[in-house]
Amino acid sequence: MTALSFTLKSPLRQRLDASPLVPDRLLGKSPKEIATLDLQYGNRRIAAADLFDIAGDDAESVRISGSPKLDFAGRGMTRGSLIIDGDAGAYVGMHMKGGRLCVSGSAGLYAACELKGGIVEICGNAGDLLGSALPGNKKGMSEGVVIVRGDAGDRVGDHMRRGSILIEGNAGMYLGARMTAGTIAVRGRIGACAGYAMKRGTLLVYGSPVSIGATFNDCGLHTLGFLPLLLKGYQGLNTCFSETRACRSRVRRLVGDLSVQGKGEILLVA
Amino acid sequence: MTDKTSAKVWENVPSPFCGIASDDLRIEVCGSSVRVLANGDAVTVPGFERPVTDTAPRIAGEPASLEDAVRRAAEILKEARLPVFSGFGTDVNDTRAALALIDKVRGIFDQARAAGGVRNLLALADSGWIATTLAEVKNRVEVLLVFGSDVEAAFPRFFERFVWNRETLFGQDPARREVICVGRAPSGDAAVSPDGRRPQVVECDPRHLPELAAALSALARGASLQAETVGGIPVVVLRGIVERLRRSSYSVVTWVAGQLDFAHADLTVQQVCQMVALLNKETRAAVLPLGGQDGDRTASQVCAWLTGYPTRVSFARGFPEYDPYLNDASRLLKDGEADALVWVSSLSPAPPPAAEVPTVVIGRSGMQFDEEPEVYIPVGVPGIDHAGHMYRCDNVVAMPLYALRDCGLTTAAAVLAAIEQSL
Amino acid sequence: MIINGVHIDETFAEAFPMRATRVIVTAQNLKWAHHAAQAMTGFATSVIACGCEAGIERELDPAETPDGRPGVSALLFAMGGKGLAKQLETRAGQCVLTSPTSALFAGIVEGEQIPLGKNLRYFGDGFQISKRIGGKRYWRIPVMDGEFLCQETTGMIKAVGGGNFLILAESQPQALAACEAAIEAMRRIPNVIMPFPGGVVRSGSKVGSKYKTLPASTNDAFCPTLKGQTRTELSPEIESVMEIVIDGLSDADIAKAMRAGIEAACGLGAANGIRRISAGNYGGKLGPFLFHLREIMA
Amino acid sequence: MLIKLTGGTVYDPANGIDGQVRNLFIRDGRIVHSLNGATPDQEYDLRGKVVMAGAIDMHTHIGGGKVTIARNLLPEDHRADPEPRRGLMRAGCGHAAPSTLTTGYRYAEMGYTAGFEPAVLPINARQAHMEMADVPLLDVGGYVMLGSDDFFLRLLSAGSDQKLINDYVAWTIRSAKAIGIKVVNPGGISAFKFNQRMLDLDEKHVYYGVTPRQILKSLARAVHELGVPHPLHVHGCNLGVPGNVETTLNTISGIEGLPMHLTHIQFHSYGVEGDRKFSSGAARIAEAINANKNITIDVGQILFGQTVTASGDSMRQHANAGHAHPDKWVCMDIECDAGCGVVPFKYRDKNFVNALQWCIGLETFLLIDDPWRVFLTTDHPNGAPFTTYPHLIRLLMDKSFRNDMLATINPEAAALSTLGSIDREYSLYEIAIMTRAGAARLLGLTDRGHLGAGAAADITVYTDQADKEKMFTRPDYVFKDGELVVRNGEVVKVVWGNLHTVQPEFDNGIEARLRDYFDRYHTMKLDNFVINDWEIEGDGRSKILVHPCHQGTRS
Repeated sequence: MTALSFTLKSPLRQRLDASPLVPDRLLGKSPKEIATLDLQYGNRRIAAADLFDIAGDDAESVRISGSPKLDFAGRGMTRGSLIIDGDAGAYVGMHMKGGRLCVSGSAGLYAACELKGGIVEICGNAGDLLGSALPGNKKGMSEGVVIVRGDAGDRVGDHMRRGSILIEGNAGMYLGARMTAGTIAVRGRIGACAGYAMKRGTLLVYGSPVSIGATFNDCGLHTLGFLPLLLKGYQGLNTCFSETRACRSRVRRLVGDLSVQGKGEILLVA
Repeated sequence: MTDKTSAKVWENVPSPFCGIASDDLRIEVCGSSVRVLANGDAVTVPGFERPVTDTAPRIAGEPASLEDAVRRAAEILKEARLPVFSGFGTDVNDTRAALALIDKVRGIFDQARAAGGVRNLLALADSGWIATTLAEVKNRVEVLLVFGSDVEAAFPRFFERFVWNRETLFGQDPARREVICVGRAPSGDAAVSPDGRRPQVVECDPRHLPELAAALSALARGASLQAETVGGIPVVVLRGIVERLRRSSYSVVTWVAGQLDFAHADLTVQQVCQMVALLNKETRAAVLPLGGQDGDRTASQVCAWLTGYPTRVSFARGFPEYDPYLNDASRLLKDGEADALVWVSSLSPAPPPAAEVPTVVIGRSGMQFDEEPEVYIPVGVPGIDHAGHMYRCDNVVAMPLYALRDCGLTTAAAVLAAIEQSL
Repeated sequence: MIINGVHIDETFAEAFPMRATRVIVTAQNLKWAHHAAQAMTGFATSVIACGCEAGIERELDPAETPDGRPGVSALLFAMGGKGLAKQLETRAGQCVLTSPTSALFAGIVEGEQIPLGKNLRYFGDGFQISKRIGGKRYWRIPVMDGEFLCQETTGMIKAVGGGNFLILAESQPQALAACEAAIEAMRRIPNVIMPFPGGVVRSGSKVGSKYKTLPASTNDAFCPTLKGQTRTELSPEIESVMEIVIDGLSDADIAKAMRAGIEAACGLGAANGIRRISAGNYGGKLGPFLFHLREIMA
Repeated sequence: MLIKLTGGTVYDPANGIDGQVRNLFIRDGRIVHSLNGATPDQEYDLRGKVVMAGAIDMHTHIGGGKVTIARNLLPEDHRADPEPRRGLMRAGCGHAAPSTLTTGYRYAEMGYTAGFEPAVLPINARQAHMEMADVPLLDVGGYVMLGSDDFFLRLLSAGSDQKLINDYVAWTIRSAKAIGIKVVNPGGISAFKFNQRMLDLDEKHVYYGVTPRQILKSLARAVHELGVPHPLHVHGCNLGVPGNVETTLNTISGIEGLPMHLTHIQFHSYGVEGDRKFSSGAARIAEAINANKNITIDVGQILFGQTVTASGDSMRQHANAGHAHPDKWVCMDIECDAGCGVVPFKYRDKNFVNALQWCIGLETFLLIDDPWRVFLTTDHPNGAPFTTYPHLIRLLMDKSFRNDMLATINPEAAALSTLGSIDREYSLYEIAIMTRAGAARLLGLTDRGHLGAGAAADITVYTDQADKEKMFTRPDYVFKDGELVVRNGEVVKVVWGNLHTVQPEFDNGIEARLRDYFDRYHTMKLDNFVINDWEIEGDGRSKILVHPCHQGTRS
C-alpha cells in the first residue's frame, strides 16, 4: 500500500478547507467517493478531484501537497498520519486528538490551535498563535506535543492549557501569553513580552540574553529536579531538547505574570 | 428643501463625523453647500462642508446610468469567488443593506477602520470589562486616566464636552477633575483644566505600553514588583497613580483603540480592563473604550446583531464566520484571495485601497481616486442628504441623523439593495 | 523431605490478600535515598499495630529511576486500599517530603491510583506547581532545599501478605545465622519484602490470647522454654526458632522468595545446627494462600 | 385574501373556547366571523389539529444594547451554532444570544408571533428598536426602564408631586416608543454607581436617600394612573440572593394593591433554610400570589446548559460576576439613565444550587392556581434560551416526564424540593392562557392572543402528540397577520412584524424641564433623544400599533 496522496493541480487562489482530507474521514471510502469529496474553496464547493491529482490507497497515511492557503489540514484527526508536503495555511492541526501530522514547510496562523492530542511537527516556521485558543475561547492547546523546527511567530501558546510546544528556532513576542499550564521550550531567541498575563505554566528559554517584563520577579538560580524528567519525556521526538547536556543545567527562575497573580515561570537556562 | 437659493439654518444637528456625536451643531445649507456655523471641530467641519462634485455613476470612468452601474456591479459579484466588502464609513441602514448583499453573494465584511475595534473586541470576548458612557463621565468622573492615547487628536471636543463641562448632577466641580496621561502626551491643551492645571503626564516609548499596562494591573492587584522602572517610568510613580485611582470615588480609564496601533494590542487593552475590574473590588471605576470614527462603531454594531459577530465576518460557507485576522480586507487583497472589492463609504470620502481586482465603489460624492474603479456610484451622506442612524464612540448611544439638503443623491442602502435585487 | 540434613516439615505457610504499592525514592545519592526510604518503611513490621507492612525492595541505578538519580524502591502493604493510601500519605509526608534532596515516584503504573503528591501538594501552600509529563502528573512543592518533586499518584494492586517460614535450630546464634543467610538470598528476589527488623521476627504469634483484649499472643508451641509447659511442636534438641515473614506482589513472588530463603538456610545444614524448617500454619483459617513447603522446595 | 381554516380543535381561552372543533376565517389578515359566502382563496384542512393564537413571549431579551454586548462577548457560542442561509432565511447564528434574524426565524418556527423586550433603556431605546426591527416574523414591543435614572430619582427625592412623575413616565414611554414601564433593582443601578453594593427594599439610596419601596410605589402608581394596561414590570431587589423571598413578599405586600408584574420571580424566591442556607421559597411566593389578585408574575425558569445572563441590574450582575462561566463578563454604567451587566452562565443539573433553582421555577408554575397571572418565560437568555420552551411546556404538562427529570438532578436538591409530590399537569387550555390569552391581556393587546373576530390572524396550528415537547417544537402552520409563514416547522415566507406601543397622555410642561436637564447634564439634545415615527416606519418594514390607555381608572 502507498500513502493516499493529494497533489494540487494548480496553485490555490482562495483558501481551501482541507479538513475532510484526514485518515478518519477517508478510511473506507472508495476512490470515486474520495474523488467527489466536496471541499470548500473560496465561496464555492468543489470536488476533490477537480483540485487534486489523487493517488495511492493507504488512507491511514495521507499526504497533501502544500500551499499557504491550505487551511484546517488535519482538523480533528484522531489517528494515522498526515503529511503536508510544503506549506500549510491557517489552523493546521486544529482540534486534533491523535495521530501524527507533519508539515514539511511552514504553517500559518493558529497552527495546532486547541490541540487535544497527537503530535504536530512543523519543519519550517509557524505563524502567530501556535497552540492557541480561538477568539472567545479560554482554552488553547490542552494535550499533545507540537514541534517547530524553524521559528514560531507571536503569541505562541496563547491560553495554552496543557501539553508541550518545542521550538528549535526562535519565537516571537508574547510567548505563552495568558497561558494556564503546559510547557513551551524555545532553543533560540524569544521576542518581547514573554509570559504576558500568564497564570501558570513553564517557559523554558535557552537563548540569552532576553529582556523579561517588569511583572516577572526573579527567584534566582536553581537546579530543578523536574527538568531532567521533563526533558527525558521528549526523548523519541528527535529534538534538541533531549540532549543530555541540557538536562543538568541550572536555570534562572522568573515568576509571573504578577498582573494576573501569576504562578507561571520563565526558566532561563544558564 | 427644494429652494436651492435661499439658505436654511438647522439647529441641534448631530455630527456623524466626530465620533462623540456632538448634536449641538448649527448648520447652514444653501443649495448643495453646507456650512457649520457653530460648534464644529477639526473633524466635523470638513465632514459637513465637503462639496458635492459627482452625482452620476461611472463605469470604467465613463458616465453611466444608475441601472447600468448596478447591473455591472452585480455581474462582478456573480462571478466573484470571494468578494470583499470594506470601507463602511456608513450608517445603520447602509450597513444593513450591505450585509444582506454580502450574505447573498457569500462575501466578506470588513471595515477600513476595523483594526482598532478588533483590539477592543478581542479583549472584550476574552475577559469583558466594566465600562461607562459619556454622560456618566460628564457627571461623575473624578480622575480620568488616558492610556497610551492622544484623545483630542481623534475627538477634538471630548474634553470640552465631557470633562470640563460647567456643572454636574451630583454637585461635583468639574474644574477640579484630574487628568492623568500615561504612556503618551497629549498633542494640545484640551486636557488642561479651565483653571490652568495641566494633566499629569507620564510618557514612555510606545514599545513599552504593553509592559506598562501589565505593571498597572499588577499594582492594582497589590503585587510587589522587583523592577524599579517600567519603560523608564519609576514604579513608585505608577503606584502613586494606582493609589490615586483607588482613592477616587469614580475614575475612568480611556484609550483610543485606533491609536494603540501595534500588534496584539488587545492584550494590552485587556490588562487595562483588568486593572479597572480590580479597582472595582473596593471603589468605582470604569473603562471608556473610544472608537466611533467614520462610522466604525455603527457598522460593527449592526454586523453584531445581524450576524452574531462584530466585524471581519465571512459568508463564504453560507453562514457567518468570524476571523479577526484572515478576514482582514487588506490582507485578502494583498494575498490575492479577494477577487472583487466593494467599497461602501457614505460618510467618509476615503477611497478604497489600490487593488488589482474589479472594484465597485458606493461612495460619498466627491471621492477622489488614484485609480478609477470599475464602478463608482456616488451616494448621499447620512445626516446631510438623508436621514439615518449612527453610533457614537461609547458604543451605546445611537443618534438619529437628519436630511438637511436634497441634491438628488441616492443612498448607499438603496444602491446595495438594487444590486441584491438584480443578482 | 530432608535437605542437607535439615528436615522440611510437611506443612504449609498460610498467607492472606493485601493491597500493595511500590514507590521509588530518589535523592542526590544512594545514602539519602536510603535515609528517606528507611524512615518511610520504618515501624511497618506488622499490620497488627503499624497500619502497614513496608520495606525496601532494592536499590535502583540512575538509569532505572524516572529522574535519572540514584534511588531505592519500596513496597508498602496493607489490608485495604484506604488504609494503604492513608499510610502512604502519612509516611511520604513525614519521611520523604522532609528528607533532603528526595523525590518520590510511582513504582507501579497499573491498578487503582492512590494519592502520592495529590494531597502532599497542599504543603506548598499555593506555591506548588503541577506538571504533566508523558501523560503523568507531577507536583513541584517548594521546600527549603529547593523543590520536592512528587508524582501525583501511584498504582495500587492486589498482593499477598504473611508468607513465612520458621527456622528451627540448636542454638540462638545458629538460628540467627541461618536467617541472615536466608534474608541475603531473598533480598535478591524482586517484588517482595521481609518487613521485620533485618527481615527476621522472633516473636512468632498465634491467633488469640487468654487475655480477651489481645488478638494475638506468643506462639507457645514454638517457644523452646515452654517445651515442658505447653503442647510443644519442638523436639528436645531445638533451642531457638526464628521466623521470616514475606509480603509479595503475588503468591508466585512469595514462593520464589521462600524457596531462596529456605535453600540458603539449608545451605548451612545440620552441621551448623539447623534442624528443621517449618511454617506458620493456622489450619487454613488465616487466608486463602497456602505455601506447602515441600512443594516449594520440590 | 380569504382563508378558511377548517375543522381544527380550537383552544382560545380569551373567548372561553376549550378544545372545540371550529372553522376559522381570515380576511386580509384579520379573523372574521365568516366569509359571507365568498370562496376562500386558500383552505387548510385542520381536522385533528390543535389551533391556538400565535404565542406571545412577554419577557424576552431580543433587542437592545446588552444583547449585542452578549453577542460580542460570546463568539464561541455562535461558532457552535451556525445558521446557514436556507431558502428564504438569511444566515445567522443561534444559541444563547442569537443574531436578530435567527431569533425571528426560530421563534416563528416554534409558533411564536410576538416577543417583548423587557429592558429598554430610554437612552438606548433607539438601538432596541433597530435590533427588534431586524427580528423578522415577530411583533415586538418594549418596556422602558425607569427607577435608576437620575431625573426620576431627583424628582422623587425632592418629594415631587405624583402628577409630575406621571408626566415624566408618560413622556418617557412615548419618547421611547414603549408599551410599558420596567423597573430593575429599583434605585440599585444608580446606587451601584455610588459604590453601594446592596440595596434592600427599605434601604436608602446613599445619595438620594430614597428607598426601593418608594420607587416602586411611585412608578406603580404612575403606570396605573396613566392607564397603561401593562402593570409596572418589576425586577425586584436582591436578585439571586439567598433569603430574597422575604424581600419579594414585602414587595408584594408593599405595593398596597396596585397592579404589579413581578418578573423572573424564580430568581427572587430563595430561602435560607437547610445546611447550605439555600432553599425554595416557591410555596410562600405562590401563596402570596394566589392571595393578591393585583400581582402577576413570569417565572424565568432555568434549564440546564450554557447560556448568558443579560440584565439591566449592574449591581447584582457585578456581584455575581464571580460565577461567570466562561470567566468573562461585562458591566456598564449607562448615561445617568441605567446600566447593564452581561454574565455568561452554565446551569448544571448536578450542582445543588442550579438544581434547586430548576425546582423552584417549576414549583412556582405548579403552585400558582390562576394561569392568567403566571407567564411562561425563561427570561431568555438568562434562565435558558427561548428555544427550550417546548421542553419547559412538556415539564409542565407531563408529570411522569417531570419526575424522570427530577430523578437525574442533584439528589440533595431534589430531596429538598416538593416538586415530586406535585401532581398538577397543565392542560392545553392553560398553556394557551399562559402563552397567548393571558399575555395579550396583560399587555393590553386587544387584537392579539385570541381567535375571535377582529383579531389579527396570528395563528399557530399543531399536531397533538403525547410528547408535548415535540408538539410545541414544530407546528404544522403558523400564520402571521393572515399570511402563512411557517409550514411543518419551516419558514416559508418572511414578513416583518409590528411594533406595539401605548401613548399615555401627559402635560407638555414636563418637556421644558427635561429640555433644560438634557442641556445641562446629558450628552445629547432632548429632540434627538425622542424617537420619531419615521425611525420605526421609515423603511416600510414595521408598523407602529398604538394600544389604548384607560387613564384614571383604579381597580
